[in-house]
Amino acid sequence: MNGIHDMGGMDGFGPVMREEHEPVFHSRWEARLFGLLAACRRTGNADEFRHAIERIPAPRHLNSSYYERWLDALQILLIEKGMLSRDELLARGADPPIPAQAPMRLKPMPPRRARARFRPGDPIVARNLNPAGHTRLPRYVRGKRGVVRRDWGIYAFPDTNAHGGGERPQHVYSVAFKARELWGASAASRDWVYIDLWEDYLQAAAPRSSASARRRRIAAVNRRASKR
Amino acid sequence: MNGIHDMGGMDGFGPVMREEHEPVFHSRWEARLFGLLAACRRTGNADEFRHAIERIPAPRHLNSSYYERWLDALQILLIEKGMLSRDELLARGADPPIPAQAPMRLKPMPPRRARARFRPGDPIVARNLNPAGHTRLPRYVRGKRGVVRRDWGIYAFPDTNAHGGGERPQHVYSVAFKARELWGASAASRDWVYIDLWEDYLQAAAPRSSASARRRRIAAVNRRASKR
Amino acid sequence: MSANHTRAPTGAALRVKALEALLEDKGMVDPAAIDRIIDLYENKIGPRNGARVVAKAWTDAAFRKRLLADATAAVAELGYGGPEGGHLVAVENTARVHNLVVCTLCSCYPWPVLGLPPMWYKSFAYRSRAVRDPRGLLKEFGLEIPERVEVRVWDSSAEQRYMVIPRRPAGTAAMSEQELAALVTRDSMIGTAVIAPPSHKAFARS
Amino acid sequence: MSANHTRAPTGAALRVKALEALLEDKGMVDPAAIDRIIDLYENKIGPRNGARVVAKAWTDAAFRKRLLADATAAVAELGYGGPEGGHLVAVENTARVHNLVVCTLCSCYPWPVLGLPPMWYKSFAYRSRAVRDPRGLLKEFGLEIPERVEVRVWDSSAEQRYMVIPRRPAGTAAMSEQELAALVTRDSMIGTAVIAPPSHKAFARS
Repeated sequence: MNGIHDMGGMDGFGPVMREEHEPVFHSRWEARLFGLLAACRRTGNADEFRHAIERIPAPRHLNSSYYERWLDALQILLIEKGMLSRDELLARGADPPIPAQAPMRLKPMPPRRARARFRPGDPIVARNLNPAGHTRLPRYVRGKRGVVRRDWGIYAFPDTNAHGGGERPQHVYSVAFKARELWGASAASRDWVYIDLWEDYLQAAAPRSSASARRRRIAAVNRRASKR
Repeated sequence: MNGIHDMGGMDGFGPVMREEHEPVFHSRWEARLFGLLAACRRTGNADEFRHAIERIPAPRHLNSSYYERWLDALQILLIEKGMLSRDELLARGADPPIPAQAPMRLKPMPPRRARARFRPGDPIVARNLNPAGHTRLPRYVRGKRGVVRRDWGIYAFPDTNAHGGGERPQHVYSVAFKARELWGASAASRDWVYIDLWEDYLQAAAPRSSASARRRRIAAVNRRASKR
Repeated sequence: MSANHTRAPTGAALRVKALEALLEDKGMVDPAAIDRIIDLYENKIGPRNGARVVAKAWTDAAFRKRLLADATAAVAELGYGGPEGGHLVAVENTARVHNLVVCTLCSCYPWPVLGLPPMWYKSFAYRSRAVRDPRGLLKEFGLEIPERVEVRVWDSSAEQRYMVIPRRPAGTAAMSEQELAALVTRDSMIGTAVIAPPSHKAFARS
Repeated sequence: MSANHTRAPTGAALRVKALEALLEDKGMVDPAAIDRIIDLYENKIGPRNGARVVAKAWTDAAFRKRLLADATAAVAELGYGGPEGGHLVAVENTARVHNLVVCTLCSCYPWPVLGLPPMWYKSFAYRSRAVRDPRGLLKEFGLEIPERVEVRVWDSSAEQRYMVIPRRPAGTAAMSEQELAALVTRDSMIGTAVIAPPSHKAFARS
């Protein structure tokens, strides 16, 4: 989902506020909650948990601290999995949120073949996927051209694993994007963003040579247009 | 700026809530504020006002109603233009927000020539611009291919006009984007989004024929890759 | 649930009161001018204006043509104009195209013909979803658009303000322009509703 | 200003208490297990682990090589591992490349070597800006990256957890591994700081 959690590249959050001599936990409830979640592992996998955080309604999401979001997500999952009822939580004052969307269920998907489709050096384009459910393909790389740098091996696919659709294990690659490809000409010319992307997020791109030929064609069209 | 106001295509806000027999204003303060803003025209142009709304810190922005955002923006502008001081507002309980970023000042930009660079039917690509200031080029069309449908004539350019950079008047076009170009294969095949874009937001695209040739080349690369 | 109601309205009421008092003290606003503006939008400008435009377009082919060519000039013939109406555009629903209006970046809306927008039009939910999933959104409004019909979403990003000319329902051949205007709903001019034939008038409310 | 403090902590404290009581009643958690986990992250796991890794990499070329090839295995030699550390990756700053770690989608962080992340790492401001304007962001941290140096931002979107091996400062040739470890700051292993030479130790805090 294109939730507020997918905030790479956004403005409007002001400066980064730092704290000197910051404690590990800022209050005992943070520590208890952290421990609670680690000790109570029956609430689902990490993808389900992340997706529950994503489904906190955006206004509440932005007005919650990190551990408040954990608290909301844990309650969402406990209710949805039938381990605690909303009424029980309300009765005790635990204030469970109403998620912005219900959990999506997927039929188990076939596994990807184990053979890597891409190799280091391959030019790729991140697909323009906008799934309704969980994904680890952020908006800021979609449709953008990058280069595969490393093959990290085979991992469960978050887009299915968060929705009962199975692990659909597949290769994850370290993919490098030029900052200018992501953000346009105002970005620093030397900078890169490296991000880890599952094979299903990628498609092969035409090799560089033909891309630059395309750019030359577009430049020619632009020159013609500006002569009008 | 890539603010939270630029929400086209996002998830996480839940269902659309409607109200039967909705009044024009839900309370007198909304009416007073609406009238106040219309009657007090010395606070700047519409682009400055919109940008002030965008600069409300994102968490506060999402937890404010429509007219609360107007109230915040009006106070931001009154303070920044030296018409009222923050202290005066605080003393009266008007609770002015601290903007997420200071107003940006641009040097006056040269006007664009009046001649239209594009014509109806021209294929274009919306530029991948990520300006720090105000823009009316939403994220969801950046880098996407569309077609110019109509030339609406010449208008002031928001990206300069919001920042004291002058009107830099230029053509605005109605540009049509296929839903699938914007959102990928999961979008309905017949649907389009029409959006009005200033000339500075657009660049000429290579004609369709060469784009489909490019797609064929990419498909060939994909086929070769999948044979590995 | 709605983000529009999370902050106590009394807080905002006090803040506006404080601000108005300060601006009045400095002579920057005239309370009487505020009263006049409120009266205008509460009592004079609203979707009935647009309904009259639509009914005239249905019954007067020459007007319809002028409306589609230059809506600002055409609605001025009926006496409509003013803020947010300087560059009106009328888009027509047909058997093949359904139009839907949104403003993803703020809440632009054609005030002179539709009045001030309803809360839902200004809501984050509507603004975020209309451009990406218009069909899913319209289903929530009770409107299923057949697959063969093109959905055309208009994102009001510049000065153009859009109004939809809905399709004239069947069984209205004998009706007067005034009777027709009574059928036209606000939502049908935004594109989140169609107009039911008069026998099903109960469904055409709001 | 910070969004992290807008809701009253007492509210959250009550909510957590209620939740813990409910889960205990149902036998779903063991309070003693919670105590043990808290103790682990408050007292045993933290950036001193990472500092030891860095100091060893600076002084032991074979270890540095193993660390860059497979950081999970290399830090296990020092006894480090556990949750969020199954797929560690060490990236090395050089004269030509400055690395910066972020997780834009949540707040992934290499717990076994750096402990739990600081608030700012989890803040919306850091997550949103690191990928788009790393140089502007680093300036706010007091770090100006020369134009000729490549900034390489690592967005932790999958299972890989990144730690930065900062550059060893000048004037440290005579220092022991333990002395070197004392120079290494948490922020230098995220990439928001560099390590000042020992004479400027005052600047190397936090």
